[in-house]
Amino acid sequence: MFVTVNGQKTSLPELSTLAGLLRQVAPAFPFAVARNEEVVPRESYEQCRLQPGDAIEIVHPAAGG
Amino acid sequence: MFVTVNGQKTSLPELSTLAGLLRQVAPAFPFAVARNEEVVPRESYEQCRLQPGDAIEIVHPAAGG
Amino acid sequence: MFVTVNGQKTSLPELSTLAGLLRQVAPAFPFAVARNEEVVPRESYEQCRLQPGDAIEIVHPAAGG
Amino acid sequence: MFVTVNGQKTSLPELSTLAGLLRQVAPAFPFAVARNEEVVPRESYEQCRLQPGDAIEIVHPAAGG
Amino acid sequence: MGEKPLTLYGQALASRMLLGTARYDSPSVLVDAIAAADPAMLTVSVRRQAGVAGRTFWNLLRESGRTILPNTAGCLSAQEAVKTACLARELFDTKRIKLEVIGDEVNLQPDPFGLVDAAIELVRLGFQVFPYCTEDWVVCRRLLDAGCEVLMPWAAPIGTGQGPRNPRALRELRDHLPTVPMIVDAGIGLPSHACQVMEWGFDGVLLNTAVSRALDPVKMASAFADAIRSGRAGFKAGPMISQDIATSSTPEIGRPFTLDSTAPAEAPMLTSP
Amino acid sequence: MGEKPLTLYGQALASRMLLGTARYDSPSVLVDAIAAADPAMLTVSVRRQAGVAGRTFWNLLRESGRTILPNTAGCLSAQEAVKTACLARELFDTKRIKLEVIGDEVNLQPDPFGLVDAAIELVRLGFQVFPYCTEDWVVCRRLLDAGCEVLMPWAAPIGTGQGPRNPRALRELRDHLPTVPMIVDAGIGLPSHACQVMEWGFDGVLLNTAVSRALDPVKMASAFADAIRSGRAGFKAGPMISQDIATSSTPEIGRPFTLDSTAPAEAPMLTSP
Amino acid sequence: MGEKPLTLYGQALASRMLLGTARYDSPSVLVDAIAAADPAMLTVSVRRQAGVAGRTFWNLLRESGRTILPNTAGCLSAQEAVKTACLARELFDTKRIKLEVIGDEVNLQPDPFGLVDAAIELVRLGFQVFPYCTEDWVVCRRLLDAGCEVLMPWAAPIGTGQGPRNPRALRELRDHLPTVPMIVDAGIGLPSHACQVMEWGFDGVLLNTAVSRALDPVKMASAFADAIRSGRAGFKAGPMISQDIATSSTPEIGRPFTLDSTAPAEAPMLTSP
Amino acid sequence: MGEKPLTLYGQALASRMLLGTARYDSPSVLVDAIAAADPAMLTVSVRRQAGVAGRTFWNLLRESGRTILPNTAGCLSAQEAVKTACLARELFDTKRIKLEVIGDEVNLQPDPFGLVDAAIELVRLGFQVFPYCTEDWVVCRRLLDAGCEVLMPWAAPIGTGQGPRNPRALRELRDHLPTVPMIVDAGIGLPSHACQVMEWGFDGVLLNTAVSRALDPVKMASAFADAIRSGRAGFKAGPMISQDIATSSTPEIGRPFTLDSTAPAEAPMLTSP
Repeated sequence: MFVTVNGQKTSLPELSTLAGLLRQVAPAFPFAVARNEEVVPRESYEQCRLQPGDAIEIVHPAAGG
Repeated sequence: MFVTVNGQKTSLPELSTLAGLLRQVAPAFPFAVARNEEVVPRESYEQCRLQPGDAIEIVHPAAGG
Repeated sequence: MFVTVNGQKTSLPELSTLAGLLRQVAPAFPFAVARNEEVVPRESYEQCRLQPGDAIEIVHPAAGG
Repeated sequence: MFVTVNGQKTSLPELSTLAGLLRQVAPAFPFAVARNEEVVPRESYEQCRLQPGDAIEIVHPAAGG
Repeated sequence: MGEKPLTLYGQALASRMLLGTARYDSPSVLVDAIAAADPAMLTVSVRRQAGVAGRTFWNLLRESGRTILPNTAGCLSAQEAVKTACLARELFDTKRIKLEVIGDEVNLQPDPFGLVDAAIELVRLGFQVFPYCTEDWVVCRRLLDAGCEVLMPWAAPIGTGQGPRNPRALRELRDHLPTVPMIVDAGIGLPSHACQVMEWGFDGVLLNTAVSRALDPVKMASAFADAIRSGRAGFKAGPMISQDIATSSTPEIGRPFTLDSTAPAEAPMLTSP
Repeated sequence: MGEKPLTLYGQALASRMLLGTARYDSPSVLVDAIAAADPAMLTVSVRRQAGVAGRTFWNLLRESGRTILPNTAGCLSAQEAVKTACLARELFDTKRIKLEVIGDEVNLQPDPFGLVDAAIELVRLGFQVFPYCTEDWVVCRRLLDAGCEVLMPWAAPIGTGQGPRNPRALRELRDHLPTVPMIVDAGIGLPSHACQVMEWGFDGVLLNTAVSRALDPVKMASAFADAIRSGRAGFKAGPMISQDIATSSTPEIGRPFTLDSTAPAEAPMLTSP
Repeated sequence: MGEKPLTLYGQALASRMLLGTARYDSPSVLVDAIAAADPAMLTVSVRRQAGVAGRTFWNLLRESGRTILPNTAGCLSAQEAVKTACLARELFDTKRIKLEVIGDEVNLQPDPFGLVDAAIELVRLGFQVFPYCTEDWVVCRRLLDAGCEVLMPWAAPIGTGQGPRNPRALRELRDHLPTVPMIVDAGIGLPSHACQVMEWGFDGVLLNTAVSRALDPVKMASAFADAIRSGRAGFKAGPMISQDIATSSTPEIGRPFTLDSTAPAEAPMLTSP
Repeated sequence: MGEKPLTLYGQALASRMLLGTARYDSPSVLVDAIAAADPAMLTVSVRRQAGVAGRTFWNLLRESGRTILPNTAGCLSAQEAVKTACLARELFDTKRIKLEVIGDEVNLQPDPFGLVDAAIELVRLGFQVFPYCTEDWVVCRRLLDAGCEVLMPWAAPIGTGQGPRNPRALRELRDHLPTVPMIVDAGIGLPSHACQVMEWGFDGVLLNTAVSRALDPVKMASAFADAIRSGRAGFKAGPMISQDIATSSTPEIGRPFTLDSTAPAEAPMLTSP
């Protein structure tokens, strides 16, 4: 199936969990994740079932004024 | 019955119309009238039946910045 | 003989008067003249004997702030 | 005889020296002295003969901006 | 003046001054000040008691022959401003309203929130809204989106006469929305203030206290008329750009007594470089 | 204008603007600018080469019918200024001289020392001296003691158009010598600058670059004429004093829809407090 | 410093400077600038790509040991700001958020409407909101009513370094809400700007561009630290009131060579009146 | 501070503040203020009556261990200033003199003429002259030609605390003579004033009233010490140039929730553009 990660189309095996996606993308630590604009707490990565077309945001600390 | 005119309690005969009130108060020309915060067009003074407790505003042109 | 007119070396017959010089140079009207930094009034052009090396200034009205 | 000290008339025995005056006035230390607007160096207090009418200034350190 | 007049809501105005009618020492002073100022509009308010006694305020206004712009001065909410505007429309028989929603009774600044709400409602009710606003771009954008065709940003708090106290921001507002008519309203105290904002490209100035509280309001009114005309002309005439380095206006070439013999002895020379 | 005219050295002047004749794009632009500005005086200089070719500068000046004020622009010493003044008197047949002794060729500021020396000498020689000076009280005092009957302090360096950049000091000079005629000369760039110094009580303004280097010098000339008249009227009309606290111009009493029932139902009330 | 520290949302801060971490030429320059500035907080943002390569930005932040204040910079709506704040809370494990809702992409001013909406929502969600706002009293009042315990008014548009360009209004905001902690955020370019706002009684300053874009950011960071401390001390020390008239500091009495014989010949006198 | 110290007449100074000793409420306040300010020099005057009673002023000065700079405050002529300087040299055993020749007893401005005459004479007599002057380039040039190795231009009239009221001219003086040590003396009222002039490149500041007339002179003294150090560092650190257009400090790229898919999914990116 397809989801978008940070605006980029990304293919995933069916029935993937967010944890599965994260293992595949392996973003640098630390990061935070939102699914369809809702923050997914770290503890819930495993149980968070992804659906086709989900919009995943993975963000990291960045410089800011 | 009683209505308020510009915030002042004023007694009126029952079944008075706005025109009646105006004849009684005789405000200087020109003026505009609101009843319960709704403007009453000049043409409607005669048909405008007043109810007890109505809030009547009579305003005139005044200096302004 | 030589005099300078507005900083320019100019040759003149001996015993020239300022009037003579002015007839030779024919500056546009109106003008004022100084000889060796002294103003020569119009009336004195004729009697003003020039000496070699005299510094003559001829000035005209010009724009100014 | 009379001299002025800081603008004040002060009487002195004849043939006084500046040192004599200073012993009489006993200004607080430190001070500097001028006689008739001329600074008198410390070393010269003894030899400095005062004349009637001399203007003596005795100044001290004071606050300043 | 040869240039096309200021047009607000389709009405071409004869001058770029709008004059307030409050705080004059007498009706006759007001009448003379109006004549001297020759304003395009007079601002008025609606109050429970009649305007000026004797020669009523109304006759004075009508005889002035000026366009009347009622205000909602003193209103502290959008609702109050809308109700007041409706009364004003009935009273003065005009769709024009100078919309004021006061956000704070100390600095009398516009309430950005109430102002926009009121503007939306009043435009819906068919009013031509002249909003007294701040130099805040977002507030101004919303007022335009609401249907206002003019903005009336303040120079300084009402009645302080401080003149444009946030000049860079006010100029940036002017330049940011070049096609939107803008009248500076509130805080102008001196003719030079009015002249200055006109030089920045503002389309007009609304004055009251600066005229009515001058010792000689009539003379001050004509001074402001001149100042506004002057600032407008200054703006249109393409003023010189301020320089850091001095430049002599009088030409240097040909100064007498100099050794500079470059200048040809007598050839007439064009002086202005 | 109803008030007594500005009088310098016994000569009553028809206006409070003095206009420079340098840096115009053509003689005709200068002529039109003069007509639009309607100045009391035109400033000129003396140079080795003739002024404007064709219709000579001289005819232009005479036809203008204005009082001519020659300057000693560019002179770097008292001696040079005195010699130049004498030439100017002979050439223009006038005792008036705008005395300039330049102290620095970068900022073109007056040389306080040379200026005072030249003023003393020129007054001795019977000149009516118009000294271009700074806002320094001591220099100004010496110029007055030398016999100058007018002071011409700068607003900013010549040709920069920065306007009055030391406002407090310039105002203090004006207030310090209330009876001395003072013309602001140099550094004015915009009509509002001229209007502002007139509001401070200065007696006139001398302009050149601000008019000649505008895109439309003729329109700018008339803008300055309005601005100077406006500033003068503003000064005479007793302007309001700038306030820290806002004050509503529109009266609060009798606002509709308020519970403030103090206002008598219908008794006509004087609104302007 | 002997006085009680600035406390925001119950947390006492060791200094009154907040430092931005953007636009430094390298991570090491940022680290040194942080050490020199000794700020109470570092502001950061959340972005899709990792911060600084190599030594990650995260380690740098943790090693700094400073309180982290994530921002919602770049958000153009309340919704976007709220979502970004939630991500920031998850990422940085902090309830603090520097709330920015940008109203215009040219002058980057706060959007008063979106800002208040976002503040209400974020306070509801348990955030400690540090709102980047304007000097508008009405907007500030609404932010306080929404539950914000600090205001962060701008001195000038972000990154312009113009310093406080609306000084009277900014001071009036400060004095209008004396008990509300206020940090000036945006537009400070020089140490003297920071010193000045602290003298007006502001509680702190948030800087970024002024340090990161200096030629020597580390030296500039320490300059700002000194300036903020100095301005705070200046505010607390009860500065002299600016006078119109000059007053000599050195006493006049007892000047030598004067005829003023009032001074007793030798009596020691207290000089400082 | 790592940079070479300010050197005046060959003497390297430990700090860039010079402190006046007048108008303190008591000797102990003065002593504490000196400790807090840590000035390079203390200015004093010579008066007929002794300084402070009890612990004499002299002991206080000596115990401070600071370089003493006597002044000729109050002198109205070159002669008086020279005579006073000679007394001061005898009394304080120093060649240093802060030369003041007052040109007007209302605004206490320097007398350009007397100042230059006195400077010439004092240099001839071997003094190291610290001239209190104006920002007039010609006066300053003459003081340098007379042999002064430092200039002490005023920010504003003595004791007014107005701060630099002719900023452009003061900066132009600084830039015009880049190698000449310049100390701003007179008119500084707030730490931010001192910080500002140091940012312009002035070499030091002389303060008196701003410290002595503060409610807490000791705290104010340390505030000024910080401000001067901060301004100096700000000047050396190459501050950002003030911009007209806003620029976000936080990078735009990679904002979450945007459709901007340019950012590669996970490639770490350098944030600072």
